[in-house]
Amino acid sequence: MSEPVRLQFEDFSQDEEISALQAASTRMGGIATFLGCARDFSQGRSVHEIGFEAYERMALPELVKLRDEAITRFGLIDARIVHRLGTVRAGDRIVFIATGAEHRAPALEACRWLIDELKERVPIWKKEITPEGDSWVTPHP
Amino acid sequence: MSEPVRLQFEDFSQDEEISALQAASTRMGGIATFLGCARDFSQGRSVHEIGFEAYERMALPELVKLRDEAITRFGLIDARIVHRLGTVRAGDRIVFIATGAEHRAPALEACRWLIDELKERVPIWKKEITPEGDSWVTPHP
Amino acid sequence: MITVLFFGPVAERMETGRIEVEHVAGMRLADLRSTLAARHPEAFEIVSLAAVNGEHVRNMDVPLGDGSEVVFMSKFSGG
Amino acid sequence: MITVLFFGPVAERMETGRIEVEHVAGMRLADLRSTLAARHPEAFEIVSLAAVNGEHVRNMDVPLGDGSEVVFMSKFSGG
Repeated sequence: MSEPVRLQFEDFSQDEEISALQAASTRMGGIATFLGCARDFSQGRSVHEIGFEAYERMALPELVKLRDEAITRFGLIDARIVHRLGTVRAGDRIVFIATGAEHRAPALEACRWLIDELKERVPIWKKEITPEGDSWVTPHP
Repeated sequence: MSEPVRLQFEDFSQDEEISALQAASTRMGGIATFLGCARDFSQGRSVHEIGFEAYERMALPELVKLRDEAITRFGLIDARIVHRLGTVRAGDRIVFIATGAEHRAPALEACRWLIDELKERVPIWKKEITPEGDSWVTPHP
Repeated sequence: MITVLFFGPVAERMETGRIEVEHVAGMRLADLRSTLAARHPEAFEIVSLAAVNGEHVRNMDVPLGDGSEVVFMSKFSGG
Repeated sequence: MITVLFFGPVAERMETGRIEVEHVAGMRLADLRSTLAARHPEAFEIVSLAAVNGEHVRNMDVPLGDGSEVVFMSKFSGG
Protein backbone atom coordinates (compact mmCIF):
# COMPACT_ATOMS: atom_id res chain seq x y z
CA MET A 1 0.00 0.00 0.00
CA SER A 2 1.34 3.45 -0.90
CA GLU A 3 2.04 6.08 1.77
CA PRO A 4 -0.94 8.27 2.69
CA VAL A 5 1.07 11.47 2.10
CA ARG A 6 3.24 11.77 -0.99
CA LEU A 7 5.11 14.21 -3.19
CA GLN A 8 5.71 12.51 -6.52
CA PHE A 9 6.50 13.06 -10.18
CA GLU A 10 4.23 10.27 -11.46
CA ASP A 11 0.49 10.47 -11.95
CA PHE A 12 -1.82 8.50 -9.64
CA SER A 13 -5.26 6.89 -9.71
CA GLN A 14 -8.12 8.34 -7.68
CA ASP A 15 -9.78 4.94 -7.44
CA GLU A 16 -6.63 3.45 -5.92
CA GLU A 17 -6.34 6.30 -3.41
CA ILE A 18 -9.98 5.89 -2.43
CA SER A 19 -9.60 2.14 -2.05
CA ALA A 20 -6.55 2.66 0.17
CA LEU A 21 -8.53 5.19 2.23
CA GLN A 22 -11.51 2.88 2.58
CA ALA A 23 -9.26 0.05 3.71
CA ALA A 24 -8.86 1.91 7.01
CA SER A 25 -12.35 1.03 8.24
CA THR A 26 -15.76 -0.16 7.13
CA ARG A 27 -17.26 2.43 9.45
CA MET A 28 -16.41 5.08 6.86
CA GLY A 29 -19.68 6.52 5.61
CA GLY A 30 -18.48 9.70 3.88
CA ILE A 31 -15.45 10.36 1.70
CA ALA A 32 -14.74 13.82 0.32
CA THR A 33 -12.06 14.53 -2.22
CA PHE A 34 -10.54 17.54 -3.87
CA LEU A 35 -8.59 17.26 -7.09
CA GLY A 36 -6.67 20.25 -8.43
CA CYS A 37 -5.95 20.07 -12.16
CA ALA A 38 -3.81 22.09 -14.52
CA ARG A 39 -5.93 24.65 -16.36
CA ASP A 40 -5.05 25.63 -19.90
CA PHE A 41 -5.81 29.26 -19.18
CA SER A 42 -4.77 31.59 -16.38
CA GLN A 43 -5.22 35.35 -16.05
CA GLY A 44 -5.97 35.79 -19.72
CA ARG A 45 -3.09 33.70 -21.08
CA SER A 46 -3.10 30.17 -22.41
CA VAL A 47 -0.94 27.80 -20.39
CA HIS A 48 0.54 24.66 -21.97
CA GLU A 49 2.26 23.18 -18.95
CA ILE A 50 2.80 23.88 -15.28
CA GLY A 51 6.02 23.13 -13.43
CA PHE A 52 6.20 22.45 -9.69
CA GLU A 53 9.17 22.69 -7.39
CA ALA A 54 9.17 21.93 -3.67
CA TYR A 55 11.50 22.34 -0.76
CA GLU A 56 10.99 18.66 -0.03
CA ARG A 57 12.78 18.57 3.31
CA MET A 58 10.07 20.86 4.65
CA ALA A 59 7.16 20.18 2.28
CA LEU A 60 6.74 16.50 3.09
CA PRO A 61 6.80 16.88 6.91
CA GLU A 62 4.41 19.82 6.58
CA LEU A 63 1.98 17.67 4.55
CA VAL A 64 2.25 14.88 7.13
CA LYS A 65 1.54 17.40 9.90
CA LEU A 66 -1.46 18.77 7.98
CA ARG A 67 -2.92 15.28 7.66
CA ASP A 68 -2.42 14.57 11.37
CA GLU A 69 -4.00 17.91 12.31
CA ALA A 70 -6.99 17.28 10.05
CA ILE A 71 -7.57 13.80 11.49
CA THR A 72 -7.56 15.15 15.04
CA ARG A 73 -9.44 18.38 14.37
CA PHE A 74 -12.30 16.85 12.37
CA GLY A 75 -12.31 13.35 13.88
CA LEU A 76 -11.50 11.69 10.57
CA ILE A 77 -10.97 7.96 10.21
CA ASP A 78 -8.27 8.56 7.62
CA ALA A 79 -6.96 11.09 5.08
CA ARG A 80 -4.59 11.07 2.10
CA ILE A 81 -2.70 13.85 0.32
CA VAL A 82 -0.78 13.52 -2.94
CA HIS A 83 0.96 16.45 -4.68
CA ARG A 84 2.83 16.13 -7.94
CA LEU A 85 6.18 17.70 -8.74
CA GLY A 86 7.84 18.33 -12.09
CA THR A 87 5.93 19.29 -15.20
CA VAL A 88 2.26 18.58 -15.83
CA ARG A 89 0.18 19.39 -18.88
CA ALA A 90 -3.22 21.07 -19.21
CA GLY A 91 -5.87 18.78 -17.72
CA ASP A 92 -3.39 16.74 -15.66
CA ARG A 93 -3.83 16.04 -11.95
CA ILE A 94 -1.76 18.23 -9.61
CA VAL A 95 -3.00 17.72 -6.08
CA PHE A 96 -5.39 15.24 -4.53
CA ILE A 97 -6.89 15.22 -1.07
CA ALA A 98 -9.20 12.55 0.28
CA THR A 99 -10.84 12.55 3.71
CA GLY A 100 -12.91 9.78 5.24
CA ALA A 101 -15.18 9.98 8.28
CA GLU A 102 -18.18 8.16 9.69
CA HIS A 103 -20.47 10.94 8.45
CA ARG A 104 -20.36 13.41 5.62
CA ALA A 105 -19.95 16.76 7.40
CA PRO A 106 -16.48 16.22 8.91
CA ALA A 107 -15.20 14.64 5.68
CA LEU A 108 -16.38 17.62 3.60
CA GLU A 109 -15.14 20.22 6.07
CA ALA A 110 -11.73 18.59 6.50
CA CYS A 111 -11.23 18.36 2.74
CA ARG A 112 -11.89 22.08 2.36
CA TRP A 113 -9.63 22.91 5.30
CA LEU A 114 -6.78 20.75 3.97
CA ILE A 115 -6.61 22.30 0.51
CA ASP A 116 -6.81 25.82 1.96
CA GLU A 117 -4.05 25.10 4.51
CA LEU A 118 -1.89 23.27 1.97
CA LYS A 119 -1.79 26.35 -0.23
CA GLU A 120 -0.76 28.51 2.73
CA ARG A 121 1.67 26.24 4.49
CA VAL A 122 3.46 23.90 2.12
CA PRO A 123 6.63 25.13 0.36
CA ILE A 124 5.77 24.34 -3.25
CA TRP A 125 6.04 26.79 -6.14
CA LYS A 126 4.30 26.80 -9.51
CA LYS A 127 5.60 27.97 -12.88
CA GLU A 128 3.27 28.56 -15.80
CA ILE A 129 4.70 27.59 -19.16
CA THR A 130 3.02 29.60 -21.92
CA PRO A 131 3.71 30.15 -25.61
CA GLU A 132 5.16 33.57 -24.61
CA GLY A 133 7.58 32.05 -22.09
CA ASP A 134 7.68 30.72 -18.54
CA SER A 135 6.72 32.60 -15.43
CA TRP A 136 6.65 31.71 -11.77
CA VAL A 137 3.37 32.42 -10.03
CA THR A 138 4.15 34.94 -7.30
CA PRO A 139 1.29 35.79 -4.96
CA HIS A 140 1.85 39.18 -3.31
CA PRO A 141 4.55 38.66 -0.67
CA MET B 1 -20.18 8.60 -22.51
CA SER B 2 -22.55 7.84 -19.62
CA GLU B 3 -25.25 10.29 -18.55
CA PRO B 4 -24.14 12.86 -15.96
CA VAL B 5 -27.07 11.99 -13.67
CA ARG B 6 -27.93 8.36 -13.04
CA LEU B 7 -29.85 6.01 -10.76
CA GLN B 8 -28.39 2.55 -11.23
CA PHE B 9 -28.05 -0.90 -9.70
CA GLU B 10 -24.46 -1.42 -10.90
CA ASP B 11 -21.33 -0.08 -9.26
CA PHE B 12 -19.31 2.63 -11.02
CA SER B 13 -15.73 3.88 -11.21
CA GLN B 14 -14.76 7.23 -9.71
CA ASP B 15 -11.90 7.60 -12.18
CA GLU B 16 -14.32 7.20 -15.10
CA GLU B 17 -16.73 9.72 -13.62
CA ILE B 18 -13.90 12.21 -13.08
CA SER B 19 -12.61 11.69 -16.62
CA ALA B 20 -16.08 12.30 -17.99
CA LEU B 21 -16.35 15.46 -15.88
CA GLN B 22 -12.97 16.74 -17.00
CA ALA B 23 -13.88 16.16 -20.63
CA ALA B 24 -16.20 19.17 -20.34
CA SER B 25 -13.36 21.69 -20.34
CA THR B 26 -9.62 22.09 -19.83
CA ARG B 27 -10.39 25.27 -17.89
CA MET B 28 -11.45 23.10 -14.95
CA GLY B 29 -8.99 23.77 -12.14
CA GLY B 30 -10.87 22.30 -9.17
CA ILE B 31 -12.91 19.12 -8.83
CA ALA B 32 -14.63 18.22 -5.58
CA THR B 33 -16.28 14.88 -4.96
CA PHE B 34 -18.35 13.28 -2.27
CA LEU B 35 -18.72 9.53 -2.02
CA GLY B 36 -21.21 8.02 0.39
CA CYS B 37 -20.44 4.42 1.37
CA ALA B 38 -22.32 1.73 3.24
CA ARG B 39 -21.13 1.59 6.83
CA ASP B 40 -21.11 -1.72 8.67
CA PHE B 41 -22.39 -0.07 11.81
CA SER B 42 -25.30 2.27 12.47
CA GLN B 43 -26.77 3.42 15.76
CA GLY B 44 -25.10 0.67 17.71
CA ARG B 45 -26.04 -2.23 15.43
CA SER B 46 -23.92 -3.97 12.84
CA VAL B 47 -25.28 -3.66 9.32
CA HIS B 48 -24.49 -6.26 6.65
CA GLU B 49 -26.26 -4.72 3.71
CA ILE B 50 -28.28 -1.66 2.80
CA GLY B 51 -31.18 -1.69 0.38
CA PHE B 52 -32.31 1.34 -1.61
CA GLU B 53 -35.63 1.99 -3.25
CA ALA B 54 -36.54 5.09 -5.27
CA TYR B 55 -39.65 6.61 -6.77
CA GLU B 56 -37.77 6.81 -10.05
CA ARG B 57 -40.33 8.86 -11.94
CA MET B 58 -39.64 11.68 -9.51
CA ALA B 59 -36.13 10.88 -8.26
CA LEU B 60 -34.37 11.12 -11.60
CA PRO B 61 -35.91 14.45 -12.67
CA GLU B 62 -35.19 15.81 -9.17
CA LEU B 63 -31.52 14.81 -9.49
CA VAL B 64 -31.33 16.41 -12.94
CA LYS B 65 -32.89 19.59 -11.51
CA LEU B 66 -30.40 19.58 -8.61
CA ARG B 67 -27.47 19.35 -11.02
CA ASP B 68 -28.82 22.22 -13.14
CA GLU B 69 -29.40 24.35 -10.05
CA ALA B 70 -25.87 23.69 -8.74
CA ILE B 71 -24.29 24.56 -12.09
CA THR B 72 -26.14 27.89 -12.21
CA ARG B 73 -25.88 28.76 -8.53
CA PHE B 74 -22.14 28.07 -8.16
CA GLY B 75 -21.00 28.77 -11.73
CA LEU B 76 -19.79 25.23 -12.25
CA ILE B 77 -18.36 23.99 -15.53
CA ASP B 78 -19.97 20.59 -14.99
CA ALA B 79 -21.34 18.23 -12.33
CA ARG B 80 -22.25 14.55 -12.08
CA ILE B 81 -24.48 12.63 -9.67
CA VAL B 82 -24.79 8.83 -9.43
CA HIS B 83 -26.97 7.05 -6.85
CA ARG B 84 -27.24 3.30 -6.59
CA LEU B 85 -30.43 1.33 -6.09
CA GLY B 86 -30.92 -2.23 -4.90
CA THR B 87 -28.75 -3.88 -2.29
CA VAL B 88 -25.21 -2.84 -1.42
CA ARG B 89 -22.83 -4.38 1.10
CA ALA B 90 -20.72 -2.78 3.82
CA GLY B 91 -17.99 -0.67 2.20
CA ASP B 92 -19.79 -0.40 -1.15
CA ARG B 93 -20.37 2.90 -2.94
CA ILE B 94 -23.88 4.35 -2.58
CA VAL B 95 -23.84 7.90 -3.89
CA PHE B 96 -21.27 9.91 -5.79
CA ILE B 97 -21.22 13.61 -6.54
CA ALA B 98 -18.55 15.38 -8.56
CA THR B 99 -18.39 19.11 -9.25
CA GLY B 100 -15.92 20.91 -11.48
CA ALA B 101 -15.21 24.63 -11.64
CA GLU B 102 -12.39 26.93 -12.69
CA HIS B 103 -11.40 27.41 -9.07
CA ARG B 104 -11.68 25.35 -5.93
CA ALA B 105 -14.16 27.31 -3.81
CA PRO B 106 -17.25 26.90 -6.02
CA ALA B 107 -16.47 23.23 -6.65
CA LEU B 108 -16.17 22.49 -2.91
CA GLU B 109 -19.24 24.53 -1.97
CA ALA B 110 -21.41 23.03 -4.71
CA CYS B 111 -20.42 19.50 -3.72
CA ARG B 112 -21.48 20.12 -0.14
CA TRP B 113 -24.72 21.77 -1.25
CA LEU B 114 -25.59 18.91 -3.62
CA ILE B 115 -25.28 16.12 -1.07
CA ASP B 116 -27.24 18.09 1.52
CA GLU B 117 -30.03 18.89 -0.96
CA LEU B 118 -30.07 15.36 -2.38
CA LYS B 119 -30.84 13.96 1.06
CA GLU B 120 -33.69 16.43 1.52
CA ARG B 121 -35.22 16.43 -1.92
CA VAL B 122 -34.80 13.11 -3.71
CA PRO B 123 -37.35 10.34 -3.08
CA ILE B 124 -35.05 7.46 -2.16
CA TRP B 125 -35.41 5.26 0.92
CA LYS B 126 -32.85 3.16 2.74
CA LYS B 127 -33.30 -0.18 4.51
CA GLU B 128 -30.65 -1.50 6.89
CA ILE B 129 -30.24 -5.26 6.76
CA THR B 130 -28.84 -6.51 10.07
CA PRO B 131 -28.42 -9.94 11.66
CA GLU B 132 -31.52 -9.12 13.76
CA GLY B 133 -33.64 -8.33 10.70
CA ASP B 134 -34.34 -5.53 8.25
CA SER B 135 -35.50 -2.06 9.09
CA TRP B 136 -36.28 0.99 7.01
CA VAL B 137 -34.53 4.13 8.12
CA THR B 138 -37.26 6.59 9.06
CA PRO B 139 -36.11 10.11 9.89
CA HIS B 140 -38.73 11.86 12.05
CA PRO B 141 -41.61 12.77 9.72
CA MET C 1 -59.03 4.84 -11.52
CA ILE C 2 -56.32 6.43 -9.43
CA THR C 3 -53.06 4.56 -8.94
CA VAL C 4 -51.58 5.02 -5.48
CA LEU C 5 -47.92 4.03 -5.00
CA PHE C 6 -45.98 3.39 -1.80
CA PHE C 7 -42.24 3.02 -1.28
CA GLY C 8 -39.86 1.93 1.43
CA PRO C 9 -41.22 2.10 4.98
CA VAL C 10 -44.72 3.14 3.86
CA ALA C 11 -44.92 0.21 1.42
CA GLU C 12 -43.80 -2.11 4.19
CA ARG C 13 -46.56 -0.90 6.53
CA MET C 14 -49.14 -0.96 3.71
CA GLU C 15 -47.92 -4.45 2.81
CA THR C 16 -48.06 -3.38 -0.84
CA GLY C 17 -46.38 -0.93 -3.19
CA ARG C 18 -49.46 -0.17 -5.24
CA ILE C 19 -53.24 0.05 -4.95
CA GLU C 20 -55.96 1.20 -7.31
CA VAL C 21 -58.72 3.49 -6.04
CA GLU C 22 -61.96 4.29 -7.84
CA HIS C 23 -61.99 7.87 -9.12
CA VAL C 24 -64.89 9.99 -7.86
CA ALA C 25 -65.83 13.33 -9.47
CA GLY C 26 -64.55 16.29 -7.42
CA MET C 27 -62.14 14.11 -5.45
CA ARG C 28 -59.31 16.02 -3.79
CA LEU C 29 -55.93 14.77 -2.62
CA ALA C 30 -57.02 15.39 0.98
CA ASP C 31 -60.03 13.10 0.50
CA LEU C 32 -57.90 10.25 -0.79
CA ARG C 33 -55.45 10.71 2.02
CA SER C 34 -58.05 10.67 4.78
CA THR C 35 -59.80 7.61 3.35
CA LEU C 36 -56.53 5.66 3.18
CA ALA C 37 -55.19 7.00 6.50
CA ALA C 38 -58.37 5.81 8.26
CA ARG C 39 -57.83 2.30 6.90
CA HIS C 40 -54.03 2.22 7.38
CA PRO C 41 -53.17 4.50 10.29
CA GLU C 42 -49.83 2.73 11.01
CA ALA C 43 -48.64 3.48 7.42
CA PHE C 44 -49.92 7.03 7.29
CA GLU C 45 -48.44 8.06 10.62
CA ILE C 46 -45.05 8.24 8.84
CA VAL C 47 -46.35 9.88 5.65
CA SER C 48 -45.07 13.43 5.37
CA LEU C 49 -45.08 14.16 1.65
CA ALA C 50 -47.31 13.57 -1.33
CA ALA C 51 -46.76 13.66 -5.08
CA VAL C 52 -49.26 13.70 -7.92
CA ASN C 53 -48.09 12.60 -11.39
CA GLY C 54 -44.44 12.85 -10.36
CA GLU C 55 -44.64 16.33 -8.83
CA HIS C 56 -44.46 17.29 -5.16
CA VAL C 57 -47.81 18.59 -3.96
CA ARG C 58 -48.04 20.70 -0.83
CA ASN C 59 -51.64 21.90 -1.30
CA MET C 60 -53.80 18.97 -0.22
CA ASP C 61 -56.86 20.64 -1.77
CA VAL C 62 -55.78 19.91 -5.35
CA PRO C 63 -58.41 17.98 -7.29
CA LEU C 64 -57.36 14.57 -8.62
CA GLY C 65 -58.06 13.81 -12.27
CA ASP C 66 -59.03 10.32 -13.36
CA GLY C 67 -55.89 8.28 -14.15
CA SER C 68 -53.68 10.24 -11.72
CA GLU C 69 -50.67 8.61 -10.08
CA VAL C 70 -50.49 9.54 -6.41
CA VAL C 71 -47.65 8.72 -4.01
CA PHE C 72 -47.75 9.10 -0.22
CA MET C 73 -44.18 9.21 1.03
CA SER C 74 -42.28 9.14 4.30
CA LYS C 75 -39.26 11.37 4.76
CA PHE C 76 -36.46 10.47 2.33
CA SER C 77 -33.39 8.61 3.52
CA GLY C 78 -31.25 8.32 0.40
CA GLY C 79 -27.65 9.39 -0.01
CA MET D 1 29.79 26.98 6.07
CA ILE D 2 26.11 27.80 5.77
CA THR D 3 24.13 26.37 2.86
CA VAL D 4 21.53 28.75 1.49
CA LEU D 5 18.84 27.28 -0.78
CA PHE D 6 16.45 29.03 -3.16
CA PHE D 7 13.41 27.67 -4.96
CA GLY D 8 11.05 28.73 -7.70
CA PRO D 9 10.87 32.47 -8.38
CA VAL D 10 13.60 33.31 -5.85
CA ALA D 11 15.98 30.77 -7.44
CA GLU D 12 15.20 32.24 -10.84
CA ARG D 13 16.07 35.76 -9.71
CA MET D 14 19.17 34.51 -7.85
CA GLU D 15 20.13 32.57 -10.98
CA THR D 16 20.99 29.65 -8.69
CA GLY D 17 19.29 27.26 -6.29
CA ARG D 18 22.15 27.07 -3.81
CA ILE D 19 25.03 29.11 -2.45
CA GLU D 20 27.51 28.52 0.35
CA VAL D 21 28.25 31.32 2.81
CA GLU D 22 31.13 31.43 5.28
CA HIS D 23 29.93 30.96 8.85
CA VAL D 24 30.88 33.80 11.22
CA ALA D 25 30.66 33.43 15.02
CA GLY D 26 27.53 35.12 16.42
CA MET D 27 25.91 35.30 12.99
CA ARG D 28 22.13 35.75 13.08
CA LEU D 29 19.54 34.97 10.40
CA ALA D 30 18.93 38.73 10.01
CA ASP D 31 22.62 39.31 9.23
CA LEU D 32 22.62 36.68 6.50
CA ARG D 33 19.46 38.07 5.05
CA SER D 34 20.67 41.66 4.90
CA THR D 35 24.00 40.69 3.35
CA LEU D 36 22.27 38.68 0.63
CA ALA D 37 19.46 41.18 0.12
CA ALA D 38 21.98 43.97 -0.47
CA ARG D 39 23.63 41.93 -3.21
CA HIS D 40 20.41 40.52 -4.74
CA PRO D 41 17.65 43.06 -4.10
CA GLU D 42 15.50 41.82 -7.04
CA ALA D 43 15.43 38.30 -5.52
CA PHE D 44 14.86 39.40 -1.94
CA GLU D 45 12.02 41.77 -2.77
CA ILE D 46 9.81 38.69 -3.15
CA VAL D 47 11.19 36.82 -0.10
CA SER D 48 8.59 36.62 2.63
CA LEU D 49 9.54 33.51 4.62
CA ALA D 50 12.65 31.86 5.94
CA ALA D 51 13.46 28.37 7.19
CA VAL D 52 16.45 27.06 9.10
CA ASN D 53 17.19 23.34 9.00
CA GLY D 54 13.77 22.59 7.60
CA GLU D 55 11.76 24.63 10.13
CA HIS D 56 9.89 27.90 9.58
CA VAL D 57 11.62 30.71 11.43
CA ARG D 58 9.75 33.90 12.23
CA ASN D 59 12.27 35.41 14.64
CA MET D 60 15.04 36.82 12.44
CA ASP D 61 17.30 37.19 15.50
CA VAL D 62 17.98 33.44 15.80
CA PRO D 63 21.70 32.65 15.72
CA LEU D 64 22.86 30.40 12.87
CA GLY D 65 25.02 27.42 13.78
CA ASP D 66 27.85 26.35 11.48
CA GLY D 67 26.51 23.85 8.93
CA SER D 68 22.98 25.25 8.98
CA GLU D 69 20.69 24.97 5.95
CA VAL D 70 18.85 28.24 5.38
CA VAL D 71 16.10 28.85 2.83
CA PHE D 72 14.69 32.24 1.83
CA MET D 73 11.32 31.67 0.24
CA SER D 74 8.68 33.62 -1.66
CA LYS D 75 5.01 33.01 -0.93
CA PHE D 76 3.98 29.45 -1.77
CA SER D 77 1.95 28.73 -4.87
CA GLY D 78 1.40 24.97 -4.75
CA GLY D 79 -1.88 23.13 -4.88
